[in-house]
Amino acid sequence: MIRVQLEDFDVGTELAKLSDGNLGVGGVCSFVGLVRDMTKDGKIGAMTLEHYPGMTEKALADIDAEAHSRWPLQASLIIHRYGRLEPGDRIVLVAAASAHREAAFEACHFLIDYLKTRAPFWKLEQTGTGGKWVDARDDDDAAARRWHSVNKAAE
Amino acid sequence: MIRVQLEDFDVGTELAKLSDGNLGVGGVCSFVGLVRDMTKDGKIGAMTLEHYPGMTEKALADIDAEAHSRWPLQASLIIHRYGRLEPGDRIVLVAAASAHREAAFEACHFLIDYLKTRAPFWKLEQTGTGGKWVDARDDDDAAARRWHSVNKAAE
Amino acid sequence: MKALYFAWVREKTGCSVEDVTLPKGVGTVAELIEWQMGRGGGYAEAFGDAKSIRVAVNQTHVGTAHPVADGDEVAFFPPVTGGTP
Amino acid sequence: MKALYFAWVREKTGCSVEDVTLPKGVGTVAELIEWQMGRGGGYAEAFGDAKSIRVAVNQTHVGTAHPVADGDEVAFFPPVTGGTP
Repeated sequence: MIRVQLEDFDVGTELAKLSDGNLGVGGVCSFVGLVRDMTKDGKIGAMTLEHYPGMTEKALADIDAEAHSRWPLQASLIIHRYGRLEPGDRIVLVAAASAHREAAFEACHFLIDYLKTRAPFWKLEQTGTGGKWVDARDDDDAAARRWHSVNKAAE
Repeated sequence: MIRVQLEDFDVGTELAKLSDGNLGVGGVCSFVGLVRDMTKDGKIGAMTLEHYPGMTEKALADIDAEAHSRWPLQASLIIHRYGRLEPGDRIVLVAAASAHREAAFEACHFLIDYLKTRAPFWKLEQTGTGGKWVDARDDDDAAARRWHSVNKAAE
Repeated sequence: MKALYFAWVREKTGCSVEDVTLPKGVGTVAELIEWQMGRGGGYAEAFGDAKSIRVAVNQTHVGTAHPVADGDEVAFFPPVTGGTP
Repeated sequence: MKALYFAWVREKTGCSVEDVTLPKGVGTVAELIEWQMGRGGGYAEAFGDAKSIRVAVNQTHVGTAHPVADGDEVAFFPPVTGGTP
């Protein structure tokens, strides 16, 4: 399941939905991304996340489908917010539910790594001196690339 | 933070506590373990988790401290239940909060792998034909061993 | 063809969405970028560092050799920065 | 010495906790296990497959060469199976 929204989300509720009514789920791995008050360029007050409506949903659905093709998942979830966010606010939630924990961990890690290089979101940080578009990080590309050689996890 | 308890826990509340008031947290990785209705030996109705009060808390605190010594964590959490549990019930929650996602993922994975081979819990499954103590799995030992060679994650 | 601009590409061109009639001889993403540079002003600035521009045709990431045609939705934007640390 | 038994070790011995006076010549975990086997009945059965028994002295996992002394808390149990799939 994928969602792109302005509003915050309730992590407990969302994770519970992944296993509700499915007694074959042994584990749910999740990752919540938060706005920090500090980046490598200094303190930030808030940020605005711009995205590409339409393509965002398509890209997230593709990433989600790719995870299901690689690991034996019972359910998965990507929720990504856009708009103005302040330090401490939740940005993103990704989660994967599987019978076994290895698949849940790997798929969840894959979801966030791929999302960072494929989903059309751009961060504008409000610093003391105005707004600054965040540069993409080389290590994010490297993190996503490492999954190219991973075929299918052992259960 | 570690807790050993009979009662269920609220995943959303527990995860929110890990970053509350700490604007340096960029990500929280968590894993929730659930009782399945099926094991390799067949369908189960419920299970009872026995533990060693005193040593359990000590073992979990040691595992938690080890995670903090290996990764730059802002906070971490282990909650493990004992007593009677039914399929679909939550058994365990582990989580790690860090400035960067790699450390959060690796530390969270480490917590659950180590817990499975070091924390004194034993599962008695109620099957159609009575109770059966669950055997330890070789691949759990292997999963824990792999961390012996991991020194400290790149941030 | 519908052209979309995001983040600092949008700020530099001063435009979010526009209808573009593909000029003669422009049949690929690379040729379209070259044409955008030739428009001068904010466009020249936005497309001056072509290596920093990513392109999606009909909402799919593509390389510079990808064809473009009337009726396509072509988006120009910087490398993406969603997610989290 | 205080002896504790868990899971199927507890079920076979029929005992959760007991006070044990260390017999002469028993100074290590290995010697203690051997002595337990010699007690017969459920103890012989529980400790018959010594490879399946794990031991903690004063709430820390130890190997069979570890010393035991009066005043120790010594726990016997199967390999642990907490957590989740």
